[in-house]
Amino acid sequence: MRTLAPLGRRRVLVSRGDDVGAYRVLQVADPQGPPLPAAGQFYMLATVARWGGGDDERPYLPRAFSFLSARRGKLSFMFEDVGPGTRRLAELDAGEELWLTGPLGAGFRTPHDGRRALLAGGGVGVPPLAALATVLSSHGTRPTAVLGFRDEHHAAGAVLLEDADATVATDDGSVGHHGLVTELLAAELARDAHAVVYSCGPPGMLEAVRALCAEHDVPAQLALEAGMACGFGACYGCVVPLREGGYVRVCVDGPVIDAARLDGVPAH
Amino acid sequence: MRTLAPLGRRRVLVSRGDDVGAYRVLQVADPQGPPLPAAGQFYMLATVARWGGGDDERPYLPRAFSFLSARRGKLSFMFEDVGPGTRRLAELDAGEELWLTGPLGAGFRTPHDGRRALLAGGGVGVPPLAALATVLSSHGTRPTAVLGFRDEHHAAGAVLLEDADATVATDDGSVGHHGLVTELLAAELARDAHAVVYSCGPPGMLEAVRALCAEHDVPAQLALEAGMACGFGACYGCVVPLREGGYVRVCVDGPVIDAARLDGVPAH
Amino acid sequence: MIEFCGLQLQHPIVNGSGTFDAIAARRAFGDALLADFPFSAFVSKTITLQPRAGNPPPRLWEAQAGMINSIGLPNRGLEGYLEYDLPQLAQLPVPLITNVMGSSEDEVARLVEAIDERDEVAAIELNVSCPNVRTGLDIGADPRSLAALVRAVRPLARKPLIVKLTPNTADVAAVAAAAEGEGADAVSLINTLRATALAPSAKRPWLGGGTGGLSGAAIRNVALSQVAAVAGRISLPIIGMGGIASGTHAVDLISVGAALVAVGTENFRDPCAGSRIASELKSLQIRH
Amino acid sequence: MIEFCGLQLQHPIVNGSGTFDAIAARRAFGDALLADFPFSAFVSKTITLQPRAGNPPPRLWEAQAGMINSIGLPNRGLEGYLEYDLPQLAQLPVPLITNVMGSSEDEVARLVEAIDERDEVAAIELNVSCPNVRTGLDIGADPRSLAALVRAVRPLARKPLIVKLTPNTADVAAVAAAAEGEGADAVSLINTLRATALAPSAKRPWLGGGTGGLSGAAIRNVALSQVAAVAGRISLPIIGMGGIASGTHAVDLISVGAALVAVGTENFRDPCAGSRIASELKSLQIRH
Ligand SMILES: Cc1cc2nc3c(=O)[nH]c(=O)nc-3n(C[C@H](O)[C@H](O)[C@H](O)COP(=O)(O)OP(=O)(O)OC[C@H]3O[C@@H](n4cnc5c(N)ncnc54)[C@H](O)[C@@H]3O)c2cc1C
Ligand SMILES: Cc1cc2nc3c(=O)[nH]c(=O)nc-3n(C[C@H](O)[C@H](O)[C@H](O)COP(=O)(O)OP(=O)(O)OC[C@H]3O[C@@H](n4cnc5c(N)ncnc54)[C@H](O)[C@@H]3O)c2cc1C
Ligand SMILES: Cc1cc2nc3c(=O)[nH]c(=O)nc-3n(C[C@H](O)[C@H](O)[C@H](O)COP(=O)(O)O)c2cc1C
Ligand SMILES: Cc1cc2nc3c(=O)[nH]c(=O)nc-3n(C[C@H](O)[C@H](O)[C@H](O)COP(=O)(O)O)c2cc1C
Ligand code: FES
Ligand code: FES
Repeated sequence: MRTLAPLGRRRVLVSRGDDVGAYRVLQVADPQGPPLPAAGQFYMLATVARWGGGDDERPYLPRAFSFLSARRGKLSFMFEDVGPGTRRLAELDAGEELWLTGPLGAGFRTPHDGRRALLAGGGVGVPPLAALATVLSSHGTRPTAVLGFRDEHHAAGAVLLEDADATVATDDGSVGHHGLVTELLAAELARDAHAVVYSCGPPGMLEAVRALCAEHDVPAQLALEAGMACGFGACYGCVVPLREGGYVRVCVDGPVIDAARLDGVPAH
Repeated sequence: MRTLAPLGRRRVLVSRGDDVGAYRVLQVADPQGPPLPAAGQFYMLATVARWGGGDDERPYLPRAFSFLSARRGKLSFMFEDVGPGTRRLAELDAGEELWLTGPLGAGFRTPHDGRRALLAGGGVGVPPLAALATVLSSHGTRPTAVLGFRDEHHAAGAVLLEDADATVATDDGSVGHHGLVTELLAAELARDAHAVVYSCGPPGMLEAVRALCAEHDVPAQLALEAGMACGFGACYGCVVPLREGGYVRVCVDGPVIDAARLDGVPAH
Repeated sequence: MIEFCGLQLQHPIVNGSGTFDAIAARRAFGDALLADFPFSAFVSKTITLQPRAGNPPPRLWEAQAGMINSIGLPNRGLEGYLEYDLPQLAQLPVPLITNVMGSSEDEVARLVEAIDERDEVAAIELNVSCPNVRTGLDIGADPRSLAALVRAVRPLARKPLIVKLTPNTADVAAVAAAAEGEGADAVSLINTLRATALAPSAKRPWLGGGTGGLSGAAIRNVALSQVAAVAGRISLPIIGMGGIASGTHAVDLISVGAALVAVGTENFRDPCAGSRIASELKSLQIRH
Repeated sequence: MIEFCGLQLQHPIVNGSGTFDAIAARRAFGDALLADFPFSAFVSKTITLQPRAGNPPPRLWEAQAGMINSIGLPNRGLEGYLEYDLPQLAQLPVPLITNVMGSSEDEVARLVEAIDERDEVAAIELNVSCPNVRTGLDIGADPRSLAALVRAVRPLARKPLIVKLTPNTADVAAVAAAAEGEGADAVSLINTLRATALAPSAKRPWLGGGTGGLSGAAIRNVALSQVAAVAGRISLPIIGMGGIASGTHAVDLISVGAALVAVGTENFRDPCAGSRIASELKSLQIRH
């Protein structure tokens, strides 16, 4: 699923910024963008003012973010401060400006042949799953989701998955299931394996999901991450190795990739 | 006149920021600095957060600023936004942090042999003259000053020269004398040439002051500017050519230089 | 319209090889890309005789005001290029320059001959930042080995031949003079500066390819210096590049001797950097 | 304590030649400088046989995450150095390394001989980023001319001889190997990258000296790459430098093979960068 992006980057206004647990959620007005980006697509973001001058004089390149929701000309994004780019973005508030390019890449394909959608993810992997849940719910089936977080503070991010029935696991047991999200996913698959799994999360989690699905012979679509410079296929920087040999660019051939095409999810 | 600087840069807090006409005045708390920097000395400043990432990814190096006043552990500085460094500094408000090194360089020497002090300057040349006026007033003689500015908005900066009797000239005649500060200075010298002139201002003005004083055979001390990387003699970048040949470093041998040592004030 | 090696171009801004994939960009942006193409000529990624998968990831490192890449020249190889890429690139509204690289004279000759035959291609750019298997140095690092290469392949091309110099040399002007002496029609520079990055905590190389090349703002003043040095030595037209991100930067490069200006890394920050810089340049040139 | 060419040093952080003037810094900071000297050894500015006034201003340009300088090696000349500077530098609490440069073998020989005689000096650093009058290239750009120079002057020095390589070369490792082959005791790198800046509106060179050298953060990953290349080729100790501004950067350079790390441009931003980096380095090394 791929919605075309308007050519080039555009200057957009942040319309609000909220803290949700450990995460920052930004809403931006994108009147020139397409109304319906496909769930799993992403945008490249950079601030207009002061992009640079952070840790070690970075950031320099724009950063990739999946959209969380797209409604009435407003996009929202969710992220955690993990480095100079996300730190700068996390400072933003209503009225400040961003450079935005997108929607980019190929999103999720919705289930066919009667399989139910199982969403599995966690951390900053929530946005593409939330966007997918919105699509599925609007088609009449509210999906089931299993989400993993580090702790209660992070698990607060689960509320952003509005359109799914979500069960939460935390590493420290401070809320929900004490353990891994794959344990919840395994339970769901044990209950009914006629499913297609949609997943986004940190590489270790994605790899565990991939391995579990492979074991149960359940198809899975993984929304991958990779270091990116451009987001539109220009730099060939964002590749992952395929099972069949060679590489694909996550930004144009993904970020959503069929798990069956991978031997494993690379650590970065 | 040279007050030693504590070794190294120190982290200081901005205690207030005010707009005065076209200028920004910052007050910083400098409890570890010497209480009495010499008028005409300067400090190297950089912000702790986000020094970099401005126009063309600058600023990178710290910037030199003469102090305007030094009282009870508080320093004040005055500047105009002319590029990425001053732009970043102009954004600062109370509570933000600076890296500060200084006081650096050699300041003004006060008059001897009964000459009266005549202060001539303008624009961001006000600070060292203001600091000198404070010293002279505390010694019992409130000096005379002539100040040139572009227009009324800039001429508002004249109030910062609290401890002198100042006459103002503007380029556009919007306030004070319509014309050059050297015209006011020539009038003062015509009235009484047994004087020593202290000057700081843009290179063109300094050069005009130098030439006028040379013509009237009046000694002058010029507070020069030069592009600086370090401010403490390390880089050899900030030189001006001497009449006798060779160069001196403005940061350690100046910024105050006897006009007699120069053939002219370089344009940058 | 400006003229460059017989090509008529709308403006002086082209792309740096390997920094814009017009085929992928069309997948992302659709045919709007053709209607508003950012460059006045399109330079292809480097094509080699055999297909290459490129280096293992990670391939990118963000540096101070720049980036380091270790992409490893992935491409479909000559045949794949002619069959899959060329028909699509031929649809672009601007002249096409094909960039080629080989690890021996013979390889380069075969590439140049095959590309020269194709009407879709307006000019050939020869990437000589490729290590000489014997010395380990870039072929383009040494005036004599570059001269030998250009001498060997020059007669094989009727189309304009542009030599893309390597900056990792002691005397780029001498290398440019060697290219001129053997009949090159133009030179382009600078390519990326050799650079290394280490993984943040483990102290091993971050890039899958080991070392990489630095590009972007950080190298702008090095580019200015090398372009000026080459322009002072040869009279061929020069495509200047390295850290160009604005019309002002383009004016600077042109003022030291570049005929065309190529935009590389800035495309990643702004997909329409080419058209933006062309229009900034135009208004600066009108003002003066 | 660490050992470097027979010198006992408190920590591995020294200064880059020409980036810290201990005499001027003492005028600014007083004797506190001696009590808390930032470096474990002090490297002098480059000394030439004759006094030099240096280049006309402007001498500085602020670049992207770095700066370009065109200082032009102002110094009092050998005699002035011995007479005026050396007695003051001898008061520093750390070993003194004197950096020298000459435009001919004979000049270098006279400098090395005279410096070698002085007990105040612990080691000699030879700056070979000086243009060869015949070729215009840096003497240190070519392995053979460097080998000849080191061969000629090596016997004249009983003190450790450090060769400061130029980065403006195709193959810095080959040049380092030439220095090793002729008996140098250590090499240091990288010096600044050749770069040019244009005056903001007038399109002529900004720097009074025409071109200059790029230093600071922008060159850090180039330094990492060159130091790694040299360390892979020779077994002499290496003083690594280029854009070092933190303990992490120092760890990186050490991990690719530097024995000592020199701080240059960062001294301008933080006069005590040397001690800060030394202590950051220490805590990083303890943690691992
Ligand atoms: C398609 C896609 C969608 C994404 N969606 C989201 C999202 O919705 N929400 C979200 O929070 N994140 C998302 N990300 C991840 C996000 O893009 C990164 O977290 C962001 O780029 C980090 O930038 P930073 O500057 O904050 O940190 P950086 O320091 O740039 O990145 C952190 C990681 O990059 C590596 N790194 C460190 N230094 C460097 C360097 N100098 N150069 C290169 N790599 C380095 C290290 O592995 C480090 O852990 C997405 C990524 C992709 C590709
Ligand atoms: C001793 C001393 C005392 C000073 N006191 C004061 C004071 O009290 N108040 C005050 O406002 N200012 C003062 N200055 C001047 C102040 O330091 C400069 O205005 C400041 O450095 C400008 O920095 P910027 O980043 O804002 O602008 P920049 O762009 O760095 O500087 C503006 C000027 O520098 C040149 N320039 C432009 N680009 C570059 C570049 N890339 N590299 C190098 N030069 C460039 C141009 O000539 C330009 O006009 C003083 C300077 C000195 C030396
Ligand atoms: C990701 C990337 C890939 C590149 N690939 C090629 C290539 O295939 N062939 C080539 O000749 N140059 C290649 N280059 C070099 C650029 O064409 C250009 O010379 C260099 O990046 C300097 O320009 P810039 O600073 O504007 O990016 C590449 C550069 C980058 C950043
Ligand atoms: C202002 C300045 C002056 C320098 N002078 C000399 C010099 O006299 N001799 C020398 O060998 N290197 C000189 N260098 C080079 C530095 O010693 C160092 O090699 C280079 O700056 C890279 O390190 P950095 O990025 O930490 O500055 C100078 C560098 C600068 C910035
Ligand atoms: S991020 Fe540039 S090709 Fe994918
Ligand atoms: S500013 Fe560095 S020597 Fe004066």
